Amino acid sequence: MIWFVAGMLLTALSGVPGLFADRFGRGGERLACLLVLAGTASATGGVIAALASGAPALLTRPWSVPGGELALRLDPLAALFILPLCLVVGGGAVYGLGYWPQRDHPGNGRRFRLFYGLLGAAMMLVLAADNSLLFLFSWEVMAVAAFFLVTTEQERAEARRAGFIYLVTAHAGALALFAMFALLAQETGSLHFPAAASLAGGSATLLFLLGLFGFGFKAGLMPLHIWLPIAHAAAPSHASALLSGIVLKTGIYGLLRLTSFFAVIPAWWGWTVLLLGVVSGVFGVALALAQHDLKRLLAYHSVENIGIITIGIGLALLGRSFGMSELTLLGMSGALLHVVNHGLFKSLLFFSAGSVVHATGSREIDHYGGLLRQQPWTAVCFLGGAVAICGLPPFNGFVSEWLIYLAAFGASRGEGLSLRLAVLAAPALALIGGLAVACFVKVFGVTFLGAPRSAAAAAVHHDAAPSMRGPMLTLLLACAWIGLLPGTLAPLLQSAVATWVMPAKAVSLAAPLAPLPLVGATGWVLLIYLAGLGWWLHRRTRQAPRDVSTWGCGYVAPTPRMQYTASSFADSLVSQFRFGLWTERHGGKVKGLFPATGEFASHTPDAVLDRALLPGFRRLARGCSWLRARVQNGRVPTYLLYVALTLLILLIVTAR
Amino acid sequence: MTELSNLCLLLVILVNFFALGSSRLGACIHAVALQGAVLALLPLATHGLSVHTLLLAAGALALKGILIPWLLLRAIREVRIRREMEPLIGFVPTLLLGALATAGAFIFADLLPLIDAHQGGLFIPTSLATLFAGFLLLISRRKAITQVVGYLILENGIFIFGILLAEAMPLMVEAGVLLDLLVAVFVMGIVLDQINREFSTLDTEQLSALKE
Amino acid sequence: MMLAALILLPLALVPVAWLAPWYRVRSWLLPLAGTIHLLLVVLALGNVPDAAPGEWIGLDPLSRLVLLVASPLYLGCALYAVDYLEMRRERGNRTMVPCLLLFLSALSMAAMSRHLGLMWLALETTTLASAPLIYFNRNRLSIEATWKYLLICSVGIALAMLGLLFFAYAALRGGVPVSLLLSDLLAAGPVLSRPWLHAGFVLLLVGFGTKMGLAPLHAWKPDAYGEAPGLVGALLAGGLTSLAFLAVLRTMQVMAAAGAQGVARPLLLGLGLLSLLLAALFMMRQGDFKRMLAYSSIEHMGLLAVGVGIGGLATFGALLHMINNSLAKGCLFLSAGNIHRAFASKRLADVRGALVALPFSGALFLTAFLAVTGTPPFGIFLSEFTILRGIFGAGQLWVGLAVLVLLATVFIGMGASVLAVSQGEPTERDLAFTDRFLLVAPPLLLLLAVLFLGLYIPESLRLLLEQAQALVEGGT
Amino acid sequence: MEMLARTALHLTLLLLFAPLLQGVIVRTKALFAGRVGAPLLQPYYDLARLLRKECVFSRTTTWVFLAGPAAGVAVPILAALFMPFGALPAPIAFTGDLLLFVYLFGVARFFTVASALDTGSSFEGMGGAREVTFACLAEPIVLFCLIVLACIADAMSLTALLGPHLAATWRGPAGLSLGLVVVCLLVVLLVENSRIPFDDPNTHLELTMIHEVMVLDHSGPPFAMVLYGAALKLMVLGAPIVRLLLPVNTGFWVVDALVFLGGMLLLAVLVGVIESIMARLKLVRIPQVLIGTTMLSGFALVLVLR
Repeated sequence: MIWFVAGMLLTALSGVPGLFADRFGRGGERLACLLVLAGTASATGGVIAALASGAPALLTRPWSVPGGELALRLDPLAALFILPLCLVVGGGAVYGLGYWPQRDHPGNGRRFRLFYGLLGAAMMLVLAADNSLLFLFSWEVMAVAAFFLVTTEQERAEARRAGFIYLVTAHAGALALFAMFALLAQETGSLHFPAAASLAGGSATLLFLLGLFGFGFKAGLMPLHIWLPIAHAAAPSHASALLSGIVLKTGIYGLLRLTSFFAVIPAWWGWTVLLLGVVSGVFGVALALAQHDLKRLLAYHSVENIGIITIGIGLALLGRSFGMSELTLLGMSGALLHVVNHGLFKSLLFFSAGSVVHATGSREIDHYGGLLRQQPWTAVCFLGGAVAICGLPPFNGFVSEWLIYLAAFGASRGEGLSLRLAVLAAPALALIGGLAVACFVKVFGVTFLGAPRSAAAAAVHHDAAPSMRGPMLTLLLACAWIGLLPGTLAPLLQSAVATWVMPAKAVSLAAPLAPLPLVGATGWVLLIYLAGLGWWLHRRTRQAPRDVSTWGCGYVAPTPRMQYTASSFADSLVSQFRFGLWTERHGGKVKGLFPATGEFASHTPDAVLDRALLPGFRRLARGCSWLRARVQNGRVPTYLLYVALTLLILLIVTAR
Repeated sequence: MTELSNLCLLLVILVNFFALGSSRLGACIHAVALQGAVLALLPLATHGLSVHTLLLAAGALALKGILIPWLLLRAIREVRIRREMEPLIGFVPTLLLGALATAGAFIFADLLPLIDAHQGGLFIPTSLATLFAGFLLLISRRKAITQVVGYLILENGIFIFGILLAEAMPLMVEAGVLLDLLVAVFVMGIVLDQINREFSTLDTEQLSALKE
Repeated sequence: MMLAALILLPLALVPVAWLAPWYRVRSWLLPLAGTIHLLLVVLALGNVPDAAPGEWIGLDPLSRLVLLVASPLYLGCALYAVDYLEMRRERGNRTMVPCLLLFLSALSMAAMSRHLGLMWLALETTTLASAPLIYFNRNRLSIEATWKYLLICSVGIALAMLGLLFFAYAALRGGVPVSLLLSDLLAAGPVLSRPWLHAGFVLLLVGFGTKMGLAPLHAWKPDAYGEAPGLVGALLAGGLTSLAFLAVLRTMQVMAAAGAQGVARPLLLGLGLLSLLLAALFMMRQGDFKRMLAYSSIEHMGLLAVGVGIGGLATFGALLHMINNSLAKGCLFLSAGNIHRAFASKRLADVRGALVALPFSGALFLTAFLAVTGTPPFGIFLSEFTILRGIFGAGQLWVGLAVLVLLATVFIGMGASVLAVSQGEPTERDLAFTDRFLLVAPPLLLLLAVLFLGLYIPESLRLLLEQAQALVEGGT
Repeated sequence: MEMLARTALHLTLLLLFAPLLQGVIVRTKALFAGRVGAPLLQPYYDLARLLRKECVFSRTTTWVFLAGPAAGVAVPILAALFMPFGALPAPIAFTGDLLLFVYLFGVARFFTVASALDTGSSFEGMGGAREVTFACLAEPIVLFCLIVLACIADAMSLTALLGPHLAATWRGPAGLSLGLVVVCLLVVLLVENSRIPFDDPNTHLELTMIHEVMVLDHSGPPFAMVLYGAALKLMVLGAPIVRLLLPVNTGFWVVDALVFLGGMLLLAVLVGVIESIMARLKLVRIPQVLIGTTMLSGFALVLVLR
């Protein structure tokens, strides 16, 4: 535990020495990176030690503020969130050396690193806090630090807008949590977290709804995901990796903690979470498919994956309400494993996307093309991440989705239609998976394959710097490890689920996870097949001529701009989701016998934010200023009239 | 002595109505001066002669009856405004509202239990009525100076109530109250002067640039 | 003795300031007075025992709290004033300094007086003393603001006087010797005549509420805060409002002694919620960041009223909130003043990129905004959360949820303006103005104080707060 | 040991007989068209010829271009290990292998489309777009069918799903939904293997192609692998349909194998018949047909859950 706390402090303070370093020197950033690495390493050590000891590690010190108490707790549930956190934070710090060097960003580099360390430490504290006040405290610090990361390039209006919307949503969510924890304190009589499955009845419903709102905002569940795409797009790539890989998960973590408190779980909770998950999953991936901004697209995929995770949680909750411990185990371990996996492969994807953006200076997918020749490492890493996020074997994404599928199938064994209908989550997952494959084939193909579509892409001449390559490869290996040796994680998953449900229920958890090694083995076989066939093909076609141009079906002078673009590739699918996306199309009409040069552009704004919320707020603000102009009309007599009326009304009220 | 004091109080109420109804600033200020003088009588009429009451009466007369009205008259002489043009609420409606307010004051006063010594006295209703009259003046007039007059009348209403407690209250507090009133009006006078310099009018309509 | 010094010393400096011929000396009188005042306060907090019944001037936990807030705030503003006045030599400081000194003396008296009449006197004096301060800039707008402030506050304070008289009459009707001494009123509590007591409370609430700036009695606030110089705004929003809140608490004490809290609390709660609502709505798309600060002040006054209106833990939170709010507001107004100077405008349309233009003031402004909206690690987070716990603990579920929704709305409105001011590429500005030490250090210190209160609340302070809460709740 | 033998049997059946089905289909169509048609073994000749040929690569292509054909062959071979061939149980069977089965084909699709995009040709991009579109719509159908079977068998491994209990189920109340499942699976089979009415394997206008257009630039051995992979896929995906229609267990593995092969040939004939008597659907209509089929499979599920 001491190691963990030490690591937390190291990470928190990592950016401070840099503040006094030279504006253009490399000393500050190197030191900061070193501190972060040391901090994350020591925190990891602390967590592993706590896991090895078997019992959750506790730390309690008095804190002289009303209701305050420095209570930390490291149990397997928290550990599952902290371990990827440490990996990604450390990796991001190294990545930053190459991606965001101080000499290129003298203006904001130091501030960035300051809040980067702060964010990492705050998240560790969130995940380890065992007291409501401490949790809220670190929760808000995390939100603010993330805000400063999003607005790193505050001279760009886009970043400012993203930062504002993020800050507002984060604060709104936090206020809901204020209420939730205040009610919780009223239930339990103290601000210390109650033990698992110890709460019964009371204002459980309200607690759950408030928690769902507050944590859902952070996690980016579908109607509440509004801050996510713009923030991820605006932040520097390793910050986006942290945001999407880890910060979102704190919301999931909160939801899990909260639900673990209750002894009885009403069935409708599970159903609500399940439905929210399906909506986020399907519409998240559909919106992603419609994007042509690389980082925005990845952000929408975070919504999709959060949806998948929530589907697992929903199934697990249903399992608890109907007392099917197998369902609980499969759903929850699938969700938890997907939390870890998404943390890994989404960070991997953002890192490699960052290397592409760094090289081309653009986030428009349609400006890329043929980058695989210039950036082989980036391409391989992105491919690995893509295969993983599509949930395809042999990478880790498949394992977690497989567990969730099993849970969905298991629901069909339950008695009563109200539970068996949950099996419909499986087709939804299949649809999500299919769409994800489509989306990432599109991204990978349009970005790395074919011919360069723009001068910028053609001019790319360098692959990711070694300091960027290292973290990417590390994450790729981690993804492969979970995908090929999933059995190694089974014990951790079981104990985490055991801490979530009442430990008494944690019997016979081993059986459902038994086939995991076979899944891994299949992955190995697939790899061997592919390698063998590929090698044979390669040898067989080594001396084949490679200087012919692509068969243009008889057209002699095809140009790179004739290639399928991201938008055109996705169009046939997007048009199937017309009802939910409202894609805007401009131009594209061809008139007359000899049409002049026309142009066509399509853009898909966020359905919730840009279509509903912002216009609504504008109207509200207009109404407010109208009212204000009436009330504050600048005339003293009117103001005195208010005084007189108040006096009269209060007198009448009291005289009654 | 109640008759005498009640007489004075009735006079005060009449002055209220006059102030509400009159459009001529000068007359208004004279009326307030008269009211102040009448108020100066009240302590003596209520509590009989004593050092305390004498001092109080003297102070009231000096300030409410002479000094402040004189200040105001000087002010309007400088500004050369004579009458309150088109008030926010017309004179007749103001009078009606004043009548309503007075009636309300009497009704409200009945809700408040008095000690036997004060039974049958008009103090409470009069003070409340004067208070409301001051408020009405403040709310319904445009000219800054009229509002000062309104503020004075409001203060008079409070003073009337204060007289009830004259012997109970230590002199120092009352002195402070009167002093504060003086300073307040004095500061207001300065501000009025400044306003006049800036805008060359005392019409508060001009004073509504600060709005949303 | 020491207490008398707190009042008399600044008073004695007034003529000196008036007569002293040297500009800088006059300016430096303020920090001098502030420092001595702070020292005396610290000594007094330690040594002077609570006031005995019958004393006109004395300390009790409430007044200790208010002094503890007001004195450091005043010192900060005084230090700030030195460089500020140096910058505004053309305006002169012959009125500013004496008025500020008078303000300090009246402030101490209002905080320490145990006689409601005396307290009333002191409050009125603060009003009068601050009127010239608002008029510092000597232009049409400032004169208008001064006029509104003066008239509305005077009317309010007059009503408060009537309320006091009603209290006295309540005692008379109760058959006890009339006196406005707090100790006597508290002793006579049970026999006070109810109708008079209630009416008096309403009058006092309206009167002091006007000074506190509770909606809908707030109308003077945006104008005054908007037109006054930054440091005056800080003193008004940090010091004067705390005094008015103290006055309200005194009346609550009397009501509690009379066992009439049931009447008083709903009124406070109503006014508080109304203030929150109004502030939340009016901060939307507020094009002038100093007026926005005024609305923020209204919002926090509303929170205080809600806290006292709920009672119990919420009162404790409200008292803590009073401290945090004053300090944070001080920082906010001072840094806002710097930005206003630098860009020579307080319209959002003209002010952008303060973070780049004035690295320190801009950062302070942004941070103080986060602090004032209840973001940890700053103290307001603790006090707001405590108030909320109090509300939910009292079973007022819907009040709590309403407060939260309103706080979120406030955050949106305020955040939009503050971020617009501080971020982005700076617009054209007066390059001569830069962050000077004395213009940045005071707000920074105030902010650090808020930060400290957010991380650690000393045992002694906690005790003080609990005693004060007990007083308000009707303990002895 | 016994598992190894079963694996060997499976792979021999698969690798040897898969191309034959193509031949049967072509011959059936020829007969319907009143022609003699190519010999049944023509696909084998084609493969042999292509394997001997040299090949050329467009200059835009990279190693990804070869990954497509490799995955196209590797995946069906691997997936076959989970799929029982008629009464012959699958060599590998464990809870949840059916999902592995489905997702393996996802891998194949990913790389096929990627290799199509690798050429940078607009036509192949178009083909890839269509391929993924229809696959997305087909996957829920597969899942619905699998759920239905899983509910009936109360198990989650393909071998158990297609176990000997099917014969009884046909007569039981769940027979109707079983029938629906067969129909849906047939539709999926046609879509996945890009047959008429969804796609025309031997059309000659690129704009109308789906699968064929994706492999325009493949030649020589890679193209041979593409064709062979398609054949393997047809057999692997056809196996469950055959099993559902002929749920007989004789207990002698030779007989079972023959029954299965016979079933596969009949299925090939059936496909040929469909291709001969039906016209190709308009592209825009295909999604509607697939969504309709999804409804159908959902209906089957409801019938079972009821």
